[in-house]
Amino acid sequence: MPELDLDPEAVRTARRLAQRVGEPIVALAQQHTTVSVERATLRLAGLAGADPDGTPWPNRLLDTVRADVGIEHGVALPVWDALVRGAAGDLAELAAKAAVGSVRFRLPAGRDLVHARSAARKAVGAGVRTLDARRRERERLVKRWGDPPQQPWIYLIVATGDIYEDIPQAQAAARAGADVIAVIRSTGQSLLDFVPEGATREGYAGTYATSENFRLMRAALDETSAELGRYIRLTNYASGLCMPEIAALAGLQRLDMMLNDSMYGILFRDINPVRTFVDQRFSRQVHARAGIIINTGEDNYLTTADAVEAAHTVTVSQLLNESFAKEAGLADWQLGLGHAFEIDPELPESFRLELAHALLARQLFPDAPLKWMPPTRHMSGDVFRGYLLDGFFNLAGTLTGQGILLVGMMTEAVVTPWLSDRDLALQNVRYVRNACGGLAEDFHPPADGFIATRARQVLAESIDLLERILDHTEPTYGAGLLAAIADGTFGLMKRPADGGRGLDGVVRRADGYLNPAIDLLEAAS
Amino acid sequence: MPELDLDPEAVRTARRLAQRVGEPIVALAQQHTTVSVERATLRLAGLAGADPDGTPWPNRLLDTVRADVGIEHGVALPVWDALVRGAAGDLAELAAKAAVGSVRFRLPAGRDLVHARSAARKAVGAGVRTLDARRRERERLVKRWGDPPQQPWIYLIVATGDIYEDIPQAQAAARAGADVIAVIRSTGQSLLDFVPEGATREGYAGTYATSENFRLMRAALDETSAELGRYIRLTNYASGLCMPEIAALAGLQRLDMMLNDSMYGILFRDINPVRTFVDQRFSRQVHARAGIIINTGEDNYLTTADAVEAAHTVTVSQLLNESFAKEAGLADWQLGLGHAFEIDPELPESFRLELAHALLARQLFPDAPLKWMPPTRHMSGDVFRGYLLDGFFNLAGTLTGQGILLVGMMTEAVVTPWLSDRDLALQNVRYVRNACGGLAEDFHPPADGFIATRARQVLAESIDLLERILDHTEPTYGAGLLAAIADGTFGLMKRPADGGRGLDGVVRRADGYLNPAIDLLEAAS
Amino acid sequence: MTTGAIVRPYGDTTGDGMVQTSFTLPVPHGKLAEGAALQLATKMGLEPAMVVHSKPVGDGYTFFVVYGRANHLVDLSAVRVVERDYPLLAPKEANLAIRKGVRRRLTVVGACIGTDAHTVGIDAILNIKGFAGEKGLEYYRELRVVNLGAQVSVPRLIERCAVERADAVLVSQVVTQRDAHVSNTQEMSAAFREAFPAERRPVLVAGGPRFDESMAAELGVDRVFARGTTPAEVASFLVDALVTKGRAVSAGDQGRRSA
Amino acid sequence: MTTGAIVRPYGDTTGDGMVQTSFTLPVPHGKLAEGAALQLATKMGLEPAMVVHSKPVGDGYTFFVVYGRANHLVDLSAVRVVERDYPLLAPKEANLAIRKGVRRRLTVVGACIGTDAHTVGIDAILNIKGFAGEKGLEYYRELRVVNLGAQVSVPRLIERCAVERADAVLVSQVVTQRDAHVSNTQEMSAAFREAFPAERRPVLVAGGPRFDESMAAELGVDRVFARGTTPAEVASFLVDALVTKGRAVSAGDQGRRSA
Ligand code: B12
Ligand code: B12
Ligand SMILES: Cc1ncc(COP(=O)(O)O)c(C=O)c1O
Ligand SMILES: Cc1ncc(COP(=O)(O)O)c(C=O)c1O
Repeated sequence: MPELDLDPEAVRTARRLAQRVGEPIVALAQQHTTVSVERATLRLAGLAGADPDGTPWPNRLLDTVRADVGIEHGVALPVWDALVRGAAGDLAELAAKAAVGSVRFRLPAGRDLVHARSAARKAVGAGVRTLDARRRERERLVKRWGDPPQQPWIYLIVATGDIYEDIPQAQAAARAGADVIAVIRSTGQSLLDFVPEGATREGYAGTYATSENFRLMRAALDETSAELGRYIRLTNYASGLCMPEIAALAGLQRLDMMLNDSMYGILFRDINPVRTFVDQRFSRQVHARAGIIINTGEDNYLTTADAVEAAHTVTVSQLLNESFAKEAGLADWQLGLGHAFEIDPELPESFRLELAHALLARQLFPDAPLKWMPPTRHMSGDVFRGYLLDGFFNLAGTLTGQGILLVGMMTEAVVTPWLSDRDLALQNVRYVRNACGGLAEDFHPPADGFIATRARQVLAESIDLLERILDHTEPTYGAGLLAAIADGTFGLMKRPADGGRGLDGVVRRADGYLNPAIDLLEAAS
Repeated sequence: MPELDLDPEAVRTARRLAQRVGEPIVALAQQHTTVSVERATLRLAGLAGADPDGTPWPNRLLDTVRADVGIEHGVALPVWDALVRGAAGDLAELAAKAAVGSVRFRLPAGRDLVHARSAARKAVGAGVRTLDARRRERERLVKRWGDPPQQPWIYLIVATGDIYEDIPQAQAAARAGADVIAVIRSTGQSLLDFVPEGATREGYAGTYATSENFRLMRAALDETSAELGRYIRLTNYASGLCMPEIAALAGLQRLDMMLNDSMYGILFRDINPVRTFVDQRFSRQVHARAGIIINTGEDNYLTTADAVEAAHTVTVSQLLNESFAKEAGLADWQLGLGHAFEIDPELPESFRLELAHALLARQLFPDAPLKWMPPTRHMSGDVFRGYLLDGFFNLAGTLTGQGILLVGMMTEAVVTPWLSDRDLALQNVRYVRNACGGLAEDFHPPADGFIATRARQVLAESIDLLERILDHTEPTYGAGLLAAIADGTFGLMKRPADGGRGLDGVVRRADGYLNPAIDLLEAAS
Repeated sequence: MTTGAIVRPYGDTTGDGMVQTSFTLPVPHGKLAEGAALQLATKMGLEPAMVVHSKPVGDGYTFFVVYGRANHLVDLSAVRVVERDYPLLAPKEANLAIRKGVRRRLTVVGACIGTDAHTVGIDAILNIKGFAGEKGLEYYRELRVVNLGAQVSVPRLIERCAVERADAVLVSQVVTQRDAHVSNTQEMSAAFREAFPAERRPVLVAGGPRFDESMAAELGVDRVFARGTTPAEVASFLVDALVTKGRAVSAGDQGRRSA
Repeated sequence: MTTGAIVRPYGDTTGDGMVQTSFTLPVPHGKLAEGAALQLATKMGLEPAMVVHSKPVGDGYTFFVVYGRANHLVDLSAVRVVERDYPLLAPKEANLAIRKGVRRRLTVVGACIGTDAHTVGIDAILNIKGFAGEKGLEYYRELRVVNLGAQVSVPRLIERCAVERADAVLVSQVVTQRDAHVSNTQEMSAAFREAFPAERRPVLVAGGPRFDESMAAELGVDRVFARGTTPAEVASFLVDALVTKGRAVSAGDQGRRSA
């Protein structure tokens, strides 16, 4: 890889600042829980399914517990206390009974607390062991079928809204060269405070993330992996109001990558910032344990802000995502930090600016896979021009050693991808990879040249921004980052810490709060 | 520009060998004349128009002269002798009378010869002075309207077959960014032993090259140049059986570039090799005088031979074209030496091989503009893929400093270019030029790397081939090159020196051969 | 109808009728598939048609590129265009018209409804920053803009419109899969008709890149804006509908209205 | 007709009918032009159609990209395909069949006729080097190949065929502007019919990338080969026509024939 002449001291400073910015947020996450964290704990303990109206049992159970005793001590103690007491034979029965009002919950104390705690630990521990088993299974299958033979890995989206149309399309994409399949979610799912159940066929512009859809797709891709002799990875979204639960389901169904950003929900879904940070930490602990690679969402900033002016906000977000991820136990190889080819193609030297930004990310995070996103906002109905832009995006990915290449579609500005769009897109990737595979050998941006200068500038602006974030004070939570978010620092969106969706699902932990999942996940890391 | 580590001694050797290969061919050209050279002389002296059947007067006149006295002494002496004798008031009248058999020609001697010679010189000299005037006019207009602001110049083809459709399309192309317009010729014109007359509307896959079509298009482009404040150059083909005449017409009508290759007619139109070399020398002398840039046709080899295997034949042909061109008086800035992006895109590292070949040409001919031709044979009906390939072709052109970029069309394998194809193609060029204009700064193929190694290999193979050509003996003409051509050395076509079309129009010059045009053109250089 | 009103597609010669098309058929690659592609092209009116590219994609599907001569004539005199039927005003002119016409600020409520979260388009119309070099509606002194953002449900939108006494409602719809934009907009307009008596219903405007501007009636809204709309167009329309055509109640009569 | 015989274009869902198209109309960029594009799309059977891109090109022209749902059904049972109706032979088998069937070498004359100079296609069929990994007809011991090259006029072709006693004539046509390939081939076949009595006329084969294989009758030739033809297909056809179907005179009868 070409080397940018970055000052190692500046790099260290940037990382140190990001950690300082993150610290109060981590503390905040440690002081709170959310309905979704608690439901995820129930799911790890094996609670699944939904009532006849489609409301998942974890929601029914949690709501009853909350009504009875609150969740500031965690859902585990009241739930396993009830089970220990013999209120029901298992979690599912307990949920059903709770739903009809035939169980009342209490906060156990003394020996009851000890019993409840140990029962909870056992039950949740089984779920964590399933995460471990799934991870080992993946490792075994990757060994058997093999990793993609090349870098970057080829990441393709399916988005029909119908899992049964998604499956053959995903298999076709894999046969045509995709290494990673992402099933895009239906619009609106991120604002649901529950995870739908079962196989689904009616999403809008995407398919619902459900445990059953995960299972069906993973099974289909296992089949195709065997056929191709290459392990095809499956991606979904641990994002939105149910981030922790979806993370848990992903781990249980052996998904391989999850979109999981520390601020996306805040900025793009107007989800409450505290809710997001709490959920995020839990979900990342799960991902860490499950051996899942996370993909962060910096690319999204560039769909609303200008990709040159806001380049440093991408870098800052990557540094923050890294710092939060490390704290939650994720290893470098699990950090698919996001960035994107979103500079206005009319801008002079736009391609070289892209190279500068991509190399900066590559050099700042040498051991992270990096997720390289294609042009979207400057794509138009001119599909020919779009196909060309995607080719230069592919070239930038090859030249700068990106780890995961999200394949761009010529119909980006028109429709969710067609079967043929995906095939054409893969053909584009193949051409570039094959024709220019070794071009990095000839790519040497001079230390005082346009590219290196631009990279240094973005790094300097990032340090500057991190310092400004630290300077922010915020009345309620006292954290610089929350105040900065409230200010519109990222993606131009203003999101105050006490606004947004899902705030009513955030609860400050009481003394004696127990969450066996968190305990187990933290013990490991 | 990136520097390849070429051995300067190897470069000198290659050039010296090319000159040695060329020497006997130049001698051959000096020993012969052709019907077309003689007709071109008449045209320079002002003879134009056609008889009622469409046969041009230069042909009618020449044929009568040839029937009466042969042309081994040149057409000038018998013709101006007749005029001096008062057989007709001017050339046109003479041609008309000759056609009806009312003039008989003779070879003048003594004082008659002196008078005829001086009359011929005067008449042809007027034509040469028109060439000079046209050249000065061009220089003036370029000064007034300006050269393209960037390199490479953008070269676009129009090919409707109808000059009146060509004109608006050419103007539209210029407005959309073309710097050079080439009017492609109708199939079959190269085998006509006469130049058609007048404005024409019924070519196949191209429009006839006629003096009037030249004039109409040049006038239209002058209009557009004024409108755009940029001098738009006009290109046609001095190629085929009438190469010398078309060169003369181009000079008289202020065309700016001409396709003019030393071997294209031999290899691709089965025109007799001697005819071609004789015609070629004369046409290049005209181009030199008229300030016309020639474009050679090495790209064509790669449409029949493999672009990797035959890469060195391109280099050899460039060296030969250069050597013939210099001998004919052309300056470096007039040498648009051809090469092309024709490597199979499925070949690993195909793009880097293209870069190697393009850089080799760039470095061997640092002061020549170089004409960079787009992919054609590997284009298919997949117009999306075609658009992408053209983008990488454009990138290679930008990275390696090509002088004239012939814009590729996504419909290459489908139809002659549509209006929209040209517009899309220019958009492609603009994107690449704008987004990657300065990328050469970052492009540094290492001296021991893939690109430099490949370039050195092609140069070595070229030297080898030139040596093998010199080793060839050829019974009739004794020239190595003719024998090599007969052998299928270039483009895999075998063309013996005594075969091919137009041989009957070749005549060995007699002692006392006179051609005032050649005398004047050679005196200058 | 003038003769110039009839045109045909143009490849490289007037009247040649040439068009390009591409599509996938659920037929395995081969001669049958090519024949099927030709049949489709013929049904589309391409004659002659050339299958210039065919490639297997997925399992049992084939992708085609087809070129051909469309035998249809395009009758320009029969083209129905939603032309701007109101004057285009600069911000100053719009402000003046409102001040003179209704003597109060007009309230505009904007939102992305349904589950759509694409706010860039509506923000381009509303935010000061604007679009294509034009300032957005927030820049107009006589317009009060309430931007509710993304994923706003219809009931919530109606509630806020009532509270804010909206004169106009601007909704954006970008996602079109399964015609979501059409059904969401229809649902919205029906709910407004139900919630407000006709004379008090705010002017309803829908916008988004894949709308057809002639769909207003079908969608139940007063106006539709599509790809490339600029803020001034929208402001001018609002002035025309609310001031010139008198849909908005002027300041003097406001008491009656709010009664 | 089975129900499976009806298919529709496939975007991302079975039956969605989606297709892409692009074309230029000689109408200046603007709403009228977009309306005209929609009208054309509708006439092509795209409903609904979306003009997703429009751009002025040249003076008074607009280029469009349109996506839409084609309302046509493709009936696979009605597709007419020119299937290979003769066995595909390896060179050895072809040689054997000729040796056995006519006891002499067959003479094949090839040319690009008219002003067409694209020889790569016919060379791919004739030259030893061949195409797509298959050797060309020159490699077949029992075929005598006379390749006349490019730009051969019809009279010259006929003359050479007579001299060489051609059993088959292979002509290539690549340039198609103004349907040159069609008229040149028709001219050629008509001339052969005039020059040779029916029983002595060589088998006529036309080939080139833009031919439609079902056009043989219209062109007056015995067979048409298009895009991607391989030498073995041609050799096999020749064996079928000349040997199996007995068009060629066998060695014993040659005297009579040349009489
Ligand atoms: C930016 C973007 C996003 C951003 C949005 C950020 C934000 N805050 O808005 C992010 C990354 C969050 C995003 C997410 C998704 N997106 Co998105 N996104 C885009 C993208 C790249 C650009 C859209 C845009 O900003 N255009 C610029 C604006 C200025 O143009 P505009 O919207 O057309 O607006 C103009 C006019 O239409 C009009 N207008 C628009 N609205 C209104 C309203 C009124 C009242 C008026 C008067 C005028 C008006 O005026 C504007 C100015 O001229 C497009 C692809 C593309 N290049 O078009 C995809 C696209 C729109 N997204 C798409 C999808 C599917 C999604 C997701 C659903 C994917 C998923 N399953 O995860 C998600 C979820 C979002 C959700 N719940 O809705 C699809 C929609 C497909 C379809 N036709 O149904 C597209 C086309 C991409 C694709 N090909 O798949 N996306
Ligand atoms: C190579 C080439 C040339 C070379 C030709 C070299 C040569 N010795 O053949 C050169 C550079 C000389 C050339 C020149 C021109 N060319 Co040219 N050329 C091409 C190109 C790039 C490739 C053609 C090719 O070789 N294909 C490969 C062969 C193997 O495929 P094929 O011909 O289809 O043959 C296969 C089948 O069709 C079939 N087949 C073909 N013939 C026959 C015959 C028989 C009997 C059988 C059984 C089968 C058969 O079998 C073959 C193997 O499968 C095409 C563009 C493209 N990518 O297709 C343009 C193209 C064909 N050329 C074109 C034009 C216009 C010209 C010129 C007329 C331009 C000009 N005005 O100067 C000139 C003049 C040539 C002339 N007088 O005919 C146009 C034709 C447009 C049209 N449809 O009318 C094309 C499509 C480019 C374009 N878009 O403008 N060209
Ligand atoms: C990090 C991240 N999360 C989530 C999403 C998906 O959006 P939603 O949460 O609306 O499904 C995206 C979209 O690309 C994303 O980048
Ligand atoms: C050098 C040269 N001459 C001539 C031509 C044109 O061919 P023709 O002579 O048949 O018009 C070409 C074609 O590209 C060429 O490259």
